[in-house]
Amino acid sequence: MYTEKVMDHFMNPRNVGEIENADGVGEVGNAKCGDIMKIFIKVEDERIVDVKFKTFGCGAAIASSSVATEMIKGKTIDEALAITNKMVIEALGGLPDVKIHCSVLAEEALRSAIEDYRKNHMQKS
Amino acid sequence: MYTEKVMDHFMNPRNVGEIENADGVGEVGNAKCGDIMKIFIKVEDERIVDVKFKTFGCGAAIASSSVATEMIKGKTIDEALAITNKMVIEALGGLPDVKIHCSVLAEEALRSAIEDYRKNHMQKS
Amino acid sequence: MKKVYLDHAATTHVKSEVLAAMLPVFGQSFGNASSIHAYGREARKLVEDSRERVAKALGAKAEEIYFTSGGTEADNLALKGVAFANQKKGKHIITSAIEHHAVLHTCQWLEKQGFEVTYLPVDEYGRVRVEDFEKAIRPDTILASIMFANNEVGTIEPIEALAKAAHAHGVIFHTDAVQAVGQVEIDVEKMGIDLLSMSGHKIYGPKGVGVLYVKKGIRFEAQMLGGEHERRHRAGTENVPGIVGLATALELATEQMPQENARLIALRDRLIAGLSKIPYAKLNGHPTQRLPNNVNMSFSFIEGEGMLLSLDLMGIAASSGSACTSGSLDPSHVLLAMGLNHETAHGSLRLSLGSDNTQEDIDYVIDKLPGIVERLRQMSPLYTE
Amino acid sequence: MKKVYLDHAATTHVKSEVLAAMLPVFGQSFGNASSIHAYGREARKLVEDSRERVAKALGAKAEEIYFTSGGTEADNLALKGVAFANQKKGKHIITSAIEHHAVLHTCQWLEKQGFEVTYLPVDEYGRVRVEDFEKAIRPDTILASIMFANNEVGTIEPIEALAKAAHAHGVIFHTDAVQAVGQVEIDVEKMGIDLLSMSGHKIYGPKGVGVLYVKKGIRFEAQMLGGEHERRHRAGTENVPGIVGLATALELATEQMPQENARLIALRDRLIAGLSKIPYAKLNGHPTQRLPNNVNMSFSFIEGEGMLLSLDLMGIAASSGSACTSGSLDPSHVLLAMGLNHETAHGSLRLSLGSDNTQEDIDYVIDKLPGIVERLRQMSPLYTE
Ligand SMILES: Cc1ncc(COP(=O)(O)O)c(C=O)c1O
Ligand SMILES: Cc1ncc(COP(=O)(O)O)c(C=O)c1O
Ligand code: FES
Ligand code: FES
Repeated sequence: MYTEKVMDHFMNPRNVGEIENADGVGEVGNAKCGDIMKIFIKVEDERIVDVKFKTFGCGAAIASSSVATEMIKGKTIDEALAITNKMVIEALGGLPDVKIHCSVLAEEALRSAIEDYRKNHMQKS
Repeated sequence: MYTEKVMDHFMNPRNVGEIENADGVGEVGNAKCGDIMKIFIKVEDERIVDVKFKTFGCGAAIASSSVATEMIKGKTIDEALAITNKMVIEALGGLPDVKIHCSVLAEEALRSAIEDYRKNHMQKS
Repeated sequence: MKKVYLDHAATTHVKSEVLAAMLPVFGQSFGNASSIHAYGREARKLVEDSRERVAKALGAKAEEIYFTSGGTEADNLALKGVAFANQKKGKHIITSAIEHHAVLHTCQWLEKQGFEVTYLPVDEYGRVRVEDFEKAIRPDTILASIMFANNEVGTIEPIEALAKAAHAHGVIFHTDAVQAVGQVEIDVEKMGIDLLSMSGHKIYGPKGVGVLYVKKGIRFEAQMLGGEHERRHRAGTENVPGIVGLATALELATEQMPQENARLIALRDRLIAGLSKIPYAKLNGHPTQRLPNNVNMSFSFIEGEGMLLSLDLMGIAASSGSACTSGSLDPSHVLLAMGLNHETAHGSLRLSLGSDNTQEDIDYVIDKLPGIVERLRQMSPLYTE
Repeated sequence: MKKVYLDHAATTHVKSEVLAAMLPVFGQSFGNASSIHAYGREARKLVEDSRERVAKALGAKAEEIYFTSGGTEADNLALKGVAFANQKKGKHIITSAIEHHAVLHTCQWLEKQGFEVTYLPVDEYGRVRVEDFEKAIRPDTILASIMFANNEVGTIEPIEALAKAAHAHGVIFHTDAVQAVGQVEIDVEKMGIDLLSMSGHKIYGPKGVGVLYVKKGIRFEAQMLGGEHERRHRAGTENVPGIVGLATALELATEQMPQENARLIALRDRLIAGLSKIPYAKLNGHPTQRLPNNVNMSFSFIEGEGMLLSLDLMGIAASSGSACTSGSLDPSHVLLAMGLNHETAHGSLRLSLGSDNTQEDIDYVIDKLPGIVERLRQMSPLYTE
């Protein structure tokens, strides 16, 4: 069902956890299956220096969060915004058709965290 | 499907053939399955001294004709008229439900032969 | 790696005795039961003997047994067959909210054909209340279909009382007994069951064969049209090896039921007790009115698929009411009907025991699951220590 | 006693290679293909590999293959499924008078649901005329169903020409290829077939499993309702061993077809020549456009069942279009449609050859049948020397 990469990220997820005083927090719910994903980012000079996630969802959702956080760590905000769910799927070596929406969840959580950062950031500056 | 008795009468039918100058001939067709049975009787002093049959029909029809002719041979006309398809079935050790009508064919052929005999007889007397 | 199969409610292996009975029917006694030659008569005899054996195990008469391709077809045939044959009397049907999709989707389809269906609620244990059932009966109610035991939570329904209530109002009573057969003593005549569905592959018999029992005198229309098979109520060349396998499996199950149930109940309760020690664990379904082989528990804050994947990596095969593991993405309609919230329904785990499970298997699961749950909770945004 | 099975059109034995492929799926790889654990994934792989193999043998794509419980279900699903899904475009269906009852009775049922059905006549050889077919097409024709080869007389229909005519008018074309598959080369794409039914037990595969091929893009409604199986078009736990068996059998048949057909045709023609020496014998069906395994002859003045019983006593298994051997008591609708009178239709004998038949078998029949026919004629009131 799942590729080896998905199973690796599910069993050994990267960046699990929360960031206290994060610069941006994104939380999205999956309307389709009712699952929840939360991404925390720490930003310095428009660069994501740390990222953590928590996910209530299926194996694909957990793996997608894990791989997505890995992909954006060390990237600039603009680079991170260029990441799509297709890239997440690719990085996982593919997902079953019925699990495509789980990768969308990861993309959305990411964007939502960046938006949150921008909102906070603008208010501060 | 068929009892041993049916198979015996089918393989070794008694009284197959025709009687030239028969006293009575009965021919009936089976409306249900389109089969045909013909019974010939020779009567002396109201007693059936000889009987033959020809049947275009299934194994049950052939066995029914065979057993029915056997049953009436030597009987008086009145005794022969008392014979029903139930008795034919009994004599055969039973018939499958869908084959009950084949025994009815035998009863009918018999009655028809006797009727024919009576008609001829009355005209003569 | 240790392998522990705990998904017997999904399907079972074919027992060696059953396979042994089937084997000669593939290559030697392979005739078409409709043929009149020796091969055909041999096949016919196998089918009719099997029919007798099935009838005996269910307390029915041979001519009340119709072979189908499985539980799904039996349910479809029962509901559509009775509904269409009796629609002049009325067009109202009663069922429950926790039926298998083979019943629910057929009922929904019947609604599109102009029938009205009442979906009865259940209590927190998944039981249909007899009062609710009685209240739902209307003058135009023709058919009620309530499952004998639920496939997810194992709750056994009050079938005798429901059948009695149905009959008091002239309503035909069908029960989907796919999960109950082989685990609960069933006597259709004593219990007043008018129609009953069962399936081969849930009782260590083959897949692709099932049975619909229909009490003599109840009218139902064939759904599969073609030849004159099954007294014109189900066309299609008889699956003779499958039929022989089902009959053998049912006979075996009936024979072994008393000892096997005692054994399963001991294992089941040990598993429930062991897993109940996990924090925020909850047993789903009825504590006592439940199938001997069914354990269904929810573990808050986490989602079922993660548990299944983790268990699978340890050689444990289980199932879940999680949306993420079903094609439809909705979490279990059964758990929701029992009042569980979305998240708890998501975190359900079904472990269904069978003939091959030992106490060692159970202890293995009791040993492994806490760590799995803990790990997933650490990843969950809903969990805060 | 010598045993000669000559009823392969009724059913075939399961070949040992096929059984060997099925065996591990009963006891070991027994998972439910919908489960996500290792057992389930193994079953899913078996099902999907089988789907690929079936698709390849038919010239189709895997996602165009739907597994059913047999040829009857495939026919029911094709006709009802397409009719209901496309009824907004029209309610007229074309079929032939010589279809299997699985098609004919489904068409009759559809007539009761408000569809209109044209039953095309056939010529004396049992062939549908393409001109008749074209003339029957109306603006509201949505579906045509013409069998690939007839099960009684073995006549092969002009499928490519019919499919082409159907498509010229936007009509969906279904063919019941239950008898043709394994004996005639079929490429659904090249031949323009939109839907095709086949069955396992006619090609040395198991009973209780069949296939409906449906060209991508053709809409059809599920008939068996329940779970999400077969891409929501056919509910019911997959019969994994059956599916594996069907795929293996189809692959074998496809591989062996060239040599096996040559062998069968030689035997068939020898049998026809031998039996033609019996007075008042007549070959039914097309002399050349016929299945390699089919011999169907009428012997005037006698009735089929008597022949079957007599042959059976000599160890020869055959079948007949006689009313007396069918549940319905009507003589073969196929022979009547071909213009045979009642009596000749009654006296038909079908001998269908298969992989296990030898020339010795054929010569045995050629030796025995004349005496049987003669004996029955002596008993027949229709026969006068
Ligand atoms: C309660 C219930 N009904 C019906 C079915 C369907 O039976 P089958 O898989 O034989 O089609 C199942 C199992 O899948 C079931 O558990
Ligand atoms: C032409 C044809 N169609 C359909 C069927 C029905 O197939 P099954 O026996 O698999 O239901 C048969 C055989 O019985 C057949 O010969
Ligand atoms: S998150 Fe629910 S299906 Fe993936
Ligand atoms: S005479 Fe035709 S069925 Fe017996």
